[in-house]
This record gives sequence, C-alpha cells and structure tokens, in this order.
Amino acid sequence: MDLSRIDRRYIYLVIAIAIAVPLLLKVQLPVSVGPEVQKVYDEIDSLQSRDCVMISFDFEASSVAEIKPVAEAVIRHAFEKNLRIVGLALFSEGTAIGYNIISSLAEEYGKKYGEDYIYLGFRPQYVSAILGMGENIDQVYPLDYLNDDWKDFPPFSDVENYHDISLVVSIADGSLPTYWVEYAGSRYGQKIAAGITAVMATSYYPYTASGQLVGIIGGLKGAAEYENLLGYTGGGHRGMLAQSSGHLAIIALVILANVAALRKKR
Amino acid sequence: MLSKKIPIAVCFLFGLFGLVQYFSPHPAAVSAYSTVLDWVQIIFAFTLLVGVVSLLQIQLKHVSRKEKYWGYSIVTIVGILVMAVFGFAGGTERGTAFMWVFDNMQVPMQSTVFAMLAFFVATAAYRGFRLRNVEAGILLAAAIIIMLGRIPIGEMISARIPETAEWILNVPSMSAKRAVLIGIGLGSITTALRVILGIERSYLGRN
Amino acid sequence: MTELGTLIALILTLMVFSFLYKENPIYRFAEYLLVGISVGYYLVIICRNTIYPLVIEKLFIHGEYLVIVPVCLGLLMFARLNKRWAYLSRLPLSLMIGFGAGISIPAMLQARILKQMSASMQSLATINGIIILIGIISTITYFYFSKRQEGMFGKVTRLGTYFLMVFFGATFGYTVMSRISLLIGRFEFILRDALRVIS
Amino acid sequence: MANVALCSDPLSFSVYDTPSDGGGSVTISWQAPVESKSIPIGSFVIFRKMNEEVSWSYLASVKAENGLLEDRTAVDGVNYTYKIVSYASDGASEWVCPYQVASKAQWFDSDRLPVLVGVLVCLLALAGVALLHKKGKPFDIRPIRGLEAVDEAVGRATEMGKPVLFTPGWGGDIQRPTTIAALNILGHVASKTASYRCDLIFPTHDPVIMAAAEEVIHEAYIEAGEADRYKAENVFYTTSSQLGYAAAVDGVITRYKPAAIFLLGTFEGEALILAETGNSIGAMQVAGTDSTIQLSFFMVACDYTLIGEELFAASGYLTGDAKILSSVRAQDFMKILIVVVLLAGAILVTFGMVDFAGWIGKS
Repeated sequence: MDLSRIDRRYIYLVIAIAIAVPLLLKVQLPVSVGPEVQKVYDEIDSLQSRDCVMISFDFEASSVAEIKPVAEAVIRHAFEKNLRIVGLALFSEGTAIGYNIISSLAEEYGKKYGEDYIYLGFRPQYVSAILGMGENIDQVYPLDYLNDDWKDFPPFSDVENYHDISLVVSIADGSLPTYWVEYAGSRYGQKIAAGITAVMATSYYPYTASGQLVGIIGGLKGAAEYENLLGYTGGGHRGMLAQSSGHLAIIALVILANVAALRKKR
Repeated sequence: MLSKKIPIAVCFLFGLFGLVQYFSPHPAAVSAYSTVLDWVQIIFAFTLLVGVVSLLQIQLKHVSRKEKYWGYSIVTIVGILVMAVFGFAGGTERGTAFMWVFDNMQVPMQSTVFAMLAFFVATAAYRGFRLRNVEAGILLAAAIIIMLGRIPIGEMISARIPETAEWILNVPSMSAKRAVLIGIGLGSITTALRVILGIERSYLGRN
Repeated sequence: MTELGTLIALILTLMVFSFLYKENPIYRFAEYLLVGISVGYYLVIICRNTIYPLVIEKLFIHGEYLVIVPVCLGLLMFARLNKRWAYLSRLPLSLMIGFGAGISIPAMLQARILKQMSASMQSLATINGIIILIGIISTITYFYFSKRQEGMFGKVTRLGTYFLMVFFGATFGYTVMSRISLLIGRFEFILRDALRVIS
Repeated sequence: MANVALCSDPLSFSVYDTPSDGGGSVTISWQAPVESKSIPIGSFVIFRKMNEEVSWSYLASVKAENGLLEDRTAVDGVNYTYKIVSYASDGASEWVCPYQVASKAQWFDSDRLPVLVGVLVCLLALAGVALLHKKGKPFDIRPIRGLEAVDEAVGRATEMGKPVLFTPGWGGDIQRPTTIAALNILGHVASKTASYRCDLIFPTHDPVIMAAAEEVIHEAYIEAGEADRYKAENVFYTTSSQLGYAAAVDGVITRYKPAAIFLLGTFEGEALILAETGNSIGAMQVAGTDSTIQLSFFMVACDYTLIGEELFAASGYLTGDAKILSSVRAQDFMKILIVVVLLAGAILVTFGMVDFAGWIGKS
C-alpha cells in the first residue's frame, strides 16, 4: 500500500478515534495559567463594583463549542465582581447565543435584567456600529434586544458612549477584535480585551504586544486557565485530553507521511 | 451619464468624505459621519433583501424547470419561508419557534460543517507537510513545536517546548506577520485611493 | 420539545458528517436546508433589527425625513432584478464602495502600518529586538516587486521566505487546537447530550 | 495656619480648551506642591463659574496629587473661571485660575498627524510614479509565483470541459479593498473563460459583492464578444451565514467538479473547508488572501497561493493596467521608506529615545 497517497477517509477515521476515545475516558490534565489570560483576569479584577463592561458576542453559531466556556468565564467573573454588563452582538448568530449565555448565568447569580445587565442585540455592519457607539450608544441601539428603551433602566441611563465603559470584551471567532482595536481603540481610546478561538490567537499577539489589546483568552485552553483563576472546573477543562490526543494524532500522521514518502523514494 | 459619471462622482465624494472625516473631531463632521454610517447600514439591509429575492428566484426557476436537484431547491424555499413566518409572526425571543429552529437545526448543522475542519486539518497536514526543501522543513518544524507547545503533554516532555513555542509566536513569527500586515496595508491603501479617484471602477462595468 | 430538538439536532449532525464519506443525497438535503434556514434567519434579523429601528421608527416615530435618502438608494438596489434598469443600482453601490474605501485608508494606515511599525521599533540591544527587525525587513523585501530576486537581494528575500515559513507553520500549528475543539464540541454533543454515553 | 506653605507655594495650575476634540470640554491640570505630601490634605475640590456669575458651582473632587481633569460639561463659547480648593483638617486653601477659558470644537485632530502624513506620502508616491510613467520609464517587475497559474488553470478547465469556480470568501465585504482587488482578478478570469467558452461559477455570501461581480463578469463577456454566453444564474448569493456558505460552496464543488478553483479574497474559517474539498476532487487551486491565518492553510492545501500584498499586485499584473502597475511601484517606494524609518526608529529606541516610536503609533 502506498501510504503517501492514502485514501483521505482513513485519516478521518484516525482523527475521529483520537478524539472520541479520550472523551469516553475520564482523565483530567493539569493546566497552568499563561500571561495573556492573567492580564485579562487582572484587568477585570481591578475594576470597581458597578463599573460597566461591554461584552460583544462576535461569533458564528458554529464556534459556540469553543467560545462558550470563554464567555462564561468572563461573565462569571464580572458578575462575581458585581460589575454592570452591557451585552451586544455584531454577528447576528451570536445574538441569541450571547443572550442565552448571559441570561442563564444571570439567573444562577441572581442578577436582574436592567439592574445588573442589559442586552442590546444585533447590529449589522460592524464598523459602523463600533464607530457609532463611540459617539452615542443610544444612536446605534435606540432599543435593546427585548425592544425596550434601555435608557429607562436607571443603572444604565448614564451610559452614553465608550467614556462610560471600562472595558470591552469581544468574544469572537474571527477578526472582529481587530475592528474593535482599529476603530474603538484607536479612535476613542477604549480598552479592549479579546476572548477568541485558539486559531485567532496568533494574529492578536501583535496587538497585545503593542498594548492595543489588554489580553487574550484563547480557546478551550484559555478558558481552562481562566477557570483555574476563578477556581472552578467548566467547559474549558473538559476535552483538554481529547485536544492533546488530537494533536498527537496529527503529529504522528505527519511523521508517517514523511516516512512513507522517504521509503517510496528509495 | 447616470450609468457612469454620477456613480463615479458619488464614489469620489463619499470616499473623500470618509477619508477626511477621520481627521476631524468637530461635531459637524462627526454628525455627518454617523448619518452616512446609518445610510450604509440601511442600504446594506435593502441589498440583503435583494439577495434573498434573487436566491428565491433562482430556486423557483430550478423547481419550475425541473432542473437537476430541483427537489432540493424546495427544501431551501421551505426553509426560508418557515423561518420568515416563525420570525415575523412569533418573534425572535427565547422560547419561540424561531429560536427553536435556530438552536436545534441551524446551530448544529453549522457547528458540524465547522467541525469537519478537524479532519481537513489532518488531511492537509498529511499531504502538505513533506520535507521537500529548507522552506518546507522550517514550516514543518514550526508547526510541530507549536502543536506540542499548546498541549499539556508538551510541557510534560520538556518545559522548553512551551517556552520555545511562545518565543516562536512572539518573535520570528510575529515579525513576519507584521511585514505581511504592512504589505497588505499598502496594497489596501493604494487600492482604496484608486477607487476614490475613479481609476479603479471595474465594479461599474466598463461600457 | 427538548427531547425532539436533540433528536433532530443529532440526525442533522450525522447528515452533515456523511459528507466526509462522500457527497450524497443525505448531505445535499442538509446543505439546502441549512441555506434555507440561515437565509430566513438573516431575513428576519435584518428586518427586525435594522430596517425597523433605523427606518420605520426613525421615519414614522421620530420624523427624521432624511432617512428617505438611503431608503431610496436601497430601493434602487432592487433595479438589479431587472436587466434594463440594473445600472441604476450602481448609484448605491458606488456610495458603499467609495465610502468604504475612504474610511479604510486611515484605518489601514493606522492599524496595519503605523502601529505595526511602532511596535517593531525595539531596542537593538536585545537579541529579540534584532531578530524582529531582521525578520520584518527581510520579509518586506520579499514583497518588493520592482527588483528580481537575484544575487545579494535574492539572499535577503530568501531569508524573508524563511521567516514567512515560520509564521505559516506557527499559525497552522496554533490553529489545529481550535479546529480540534470544534470537533470535541460536536462529539460531546453526540456522546453526552444525545446518546448520554458520557455524563 | 498650617497650610500657609501650601498657599504661598501656588500649585502650578493651568486651564485650557481640550485640544483635538469636538468641543464641550475644558481641561484642568495641576501639579500639587511638594509640601502637600507632608500636610494632611483630604482632597482637591474643583469649582467652576461662568463669567458673570458670582457663586461657584461644584465640579468634582479628586485626589490631592498631580492630575488632570476634563470638564465635559462646558458649553462651547462660554467663558469659565476655575478654582481648586484643598481641604485639610485645619482649614482650606484655594487657588483661582487668573484667566477665563472657553471651550470650542477643533476641525483637526492633531493626534492623527502621523496618519495624515502617511496619507500624503501615499498620494505623493502615487502621483510621482504616475509622472515617471508618463515620461516613459518602463517598469521591470519581478514575476509572482502562481500568477501564470491563473491562465493555466482556466486552460486546463477548458481542455477537460469542466467549469471554473471563483469565490471571494466569507470574510470580506465590498468596502474592503481586498474584495476590490479580487474582483479585478475576477475580471481577468472572466474574460479568459469567456474567450475559452468555459463556464464560470461565482457563489458569494454577500449580495453587494454579487451585484458588483455581475457587473464585472457581464462586462468581461461583452468585451470578449460572448455576451450571450453569460449565465446570470451562475453568479449567485448563497447565504450570509459563514458555514451555510461553506456548505453550499462545498456542495457546488463536489457536484459540478470544477477543474480550476480560485479562492481569492478575505477568508476566515471556511478557507480550509473549501480548499480541502477542492483538493479532494482534484481541482487545480489558486488561492490568495489578506487574512494572515488562512494564508497558512492555503499554503499547505492549495497549488498556488498569493501571499497578502501579492494579491493586490496580481490584479495589476493580470489586467496589465499601467495605472495599477504604477501603484505597485508606488507601494515599493513606500516600502523603502518604511524600512528606513524602521531602522531609524529602532536605533533611536536603542539609545533610549522612544518618543518617535510613540508618535508613530499614536492616534
């Protein structure tokens, strides 16, 4: 059999086994906290009670497996610190998911809509929306997700623009944090942190290095690290083993392919 | 006139305004700017409606002409109509039929399409990471170090692996990335300038 | 309802996965269904969240008549559906393209060029500072089009391609993790939520 | 009084219209005297009054250390006087600003000067190169790997009697210059498919891009004298959903088995889904994108990849348009400038002068 040109379906099978089997086993791997996650944690931890954070759900439904533990960790932290949360979504599919995550955690923490958090919903054309909120959030979002005039909630009536937002956390699976940095950050001096899929993390290193982003929570591992800091075991910890065996399977496949190609040459 | 000159003039005026307003904090500039931002959102919304109508037209054509796969076109048409009826009649809040379909049909299908990437990454790596020359060797080495460095097992093998991975990401990889970004920036800016100046107007057709 | 939802989600998940074996009618059904549902979803969201607040409400409740301008421009887009009048849609098209080009210039200059340059200006007293400068300059050289990559110049551009390869390899390696996370998410759904094999 | 020293040592206190803003703001800045460290002062309280008013109104209380406060309640054109009062356990001392200040809006944000300089340099470079070109100086431009592949791929599809597929990715919209560059290349591909009489399929996620692509392709077919071979239904909107789009394009690829696939534009997660599916049916693939992450996938999975700026340059090469080519030249000129500035900046930073690097990254 010529292993260097193997039917791709065998490779699929190897990956499926490498990921399914560890999930069926119950083993947990230790996780150590990296500097990027620590920076986000420290930033949120340094905020005063009742400060306002904006959490933007900038992802597609398909990334929910990876991004939900990240969002949950950040929102838990914010609720524990008694911060006010303004939720919104710049990707339409993030809209409902974001609302579900925030409202179910709010229930758990006994937080009230209009009191501790509001959810503004979705606006298309993210560049316009991000820029618009720098002038006036009310202008971009006259009504919230539930079609109420959110300015009528006293705890949020003083929120006018980025001046009143201590930190924006963009929970994203794509390039949205770039837009937050390019428009809200550079134009309005807004502090921004990103909770992103691991794949996106590399592209944001320049932004943390240059200080344009406060920090990054990258993927399941980032979520697991954040969970460590908050002292609980959530979605991030699960699946770290499957993650590892998946990586090892791919490395093994690459080695196999090279050995096969080498043998064929001879 | 209407097919060519006016669009070019509009493109120039709004392009120039988009560029110039960046430099002005004056309320007049800011308010004009947010007005135009709203306009763009509104035009986009209407364009999306046009997209939906044209999609429906094409699918209906498939069905009426009984073209290949016309049965599947019915599935698409029904999908659109069902979501529209649910969404407009029943609302989009939690617990509505609209959200039920979204949560139990759209989300799982999309997540599955995305999850197929795990398999595709493996086949691409299997095929693409061959030690053919120096470049391919560097590509392969960087990928493997990072892959090991991002999982706890890498740390167990040697503490140097995550350190090296971090260094690669922050130093050599980052410097190349910056250069790529700068190049893209230059390409984008000159393209945008050509658009504003009306040199680049393929989107208008050429006649 | 939840039970039924999970069952449907499981079936659709497996239908999509069947594509990995080969393209087949089951996958095709899921594909067309996904297109239909997602288009319907966007249609509803855009009407309720953009057209209602930005057009209907502004026009009829706040009496902001200026909104008529973009509405007319938006309606011109419908001219596309008719070959004879299609050219009318060039007007809103050119507005969007022109304005987009205009705002992208300062944004690109600032975030893609100036910020990156500023961040790359690091002290040359450290090894990393020197490597970063060499990396960025040699890679920029690779993108220099006005000179053929020969001789001394060719050696510099070659160094640039090595840096590029490190970047591509690193990005690929980093990305694998999130791709696997996505599959873990799906498998967890199948094994835990749907089949209840694991808790 | 215990705080005589404080009074006699007036804190340096200045009030001015906040620069580079939209008005409605006055900045008050002060440097607390050194003595304040040894004297127990609770806090500084800042008051304001309008020109004719007698009574002071409270503005804010701040920590008794060096600081800066923006009075964002100022009304443009009204003259205000400010004072700072320091309350200590044994009395208060106050400093009144001797002059009046009115806020106003500025037309230019001076923080953005580096960007303005950048824009001007770009314009000058473009104009300069265009002028050189008029004088008839020819351009010698290095070949780009993978560019010849564009024609080869279309030719291959024609020979095999299979269609060509071109899609600009899910990540961009029409406002992104990358999309414009991709549409330029589309124009070239379309004129090839028109003259070779080969089908061109163009699925997209964005109805605006669809509209622009229709113009581009239709035009190319008219120019090639093949207007009646243009199939409007081959340029279509799939769905705005990222993975819905990916699933649909995957379906098209596996059902119509194009012999050549062009993935040019801004891609995100869908990049590898499309590239691997294309590879599985044996299509020849030419990719190019400005998304740095997806570049790595394209490099591994596709036959040819245009890296970042090469995509922009390619649109000039293929169309052979002198104006686009001359802007490639202008970009090269700016690269030299960037390298020089980078070197200078790094040297300055090495010697501890970080102001220049900071200024460039400002705004």
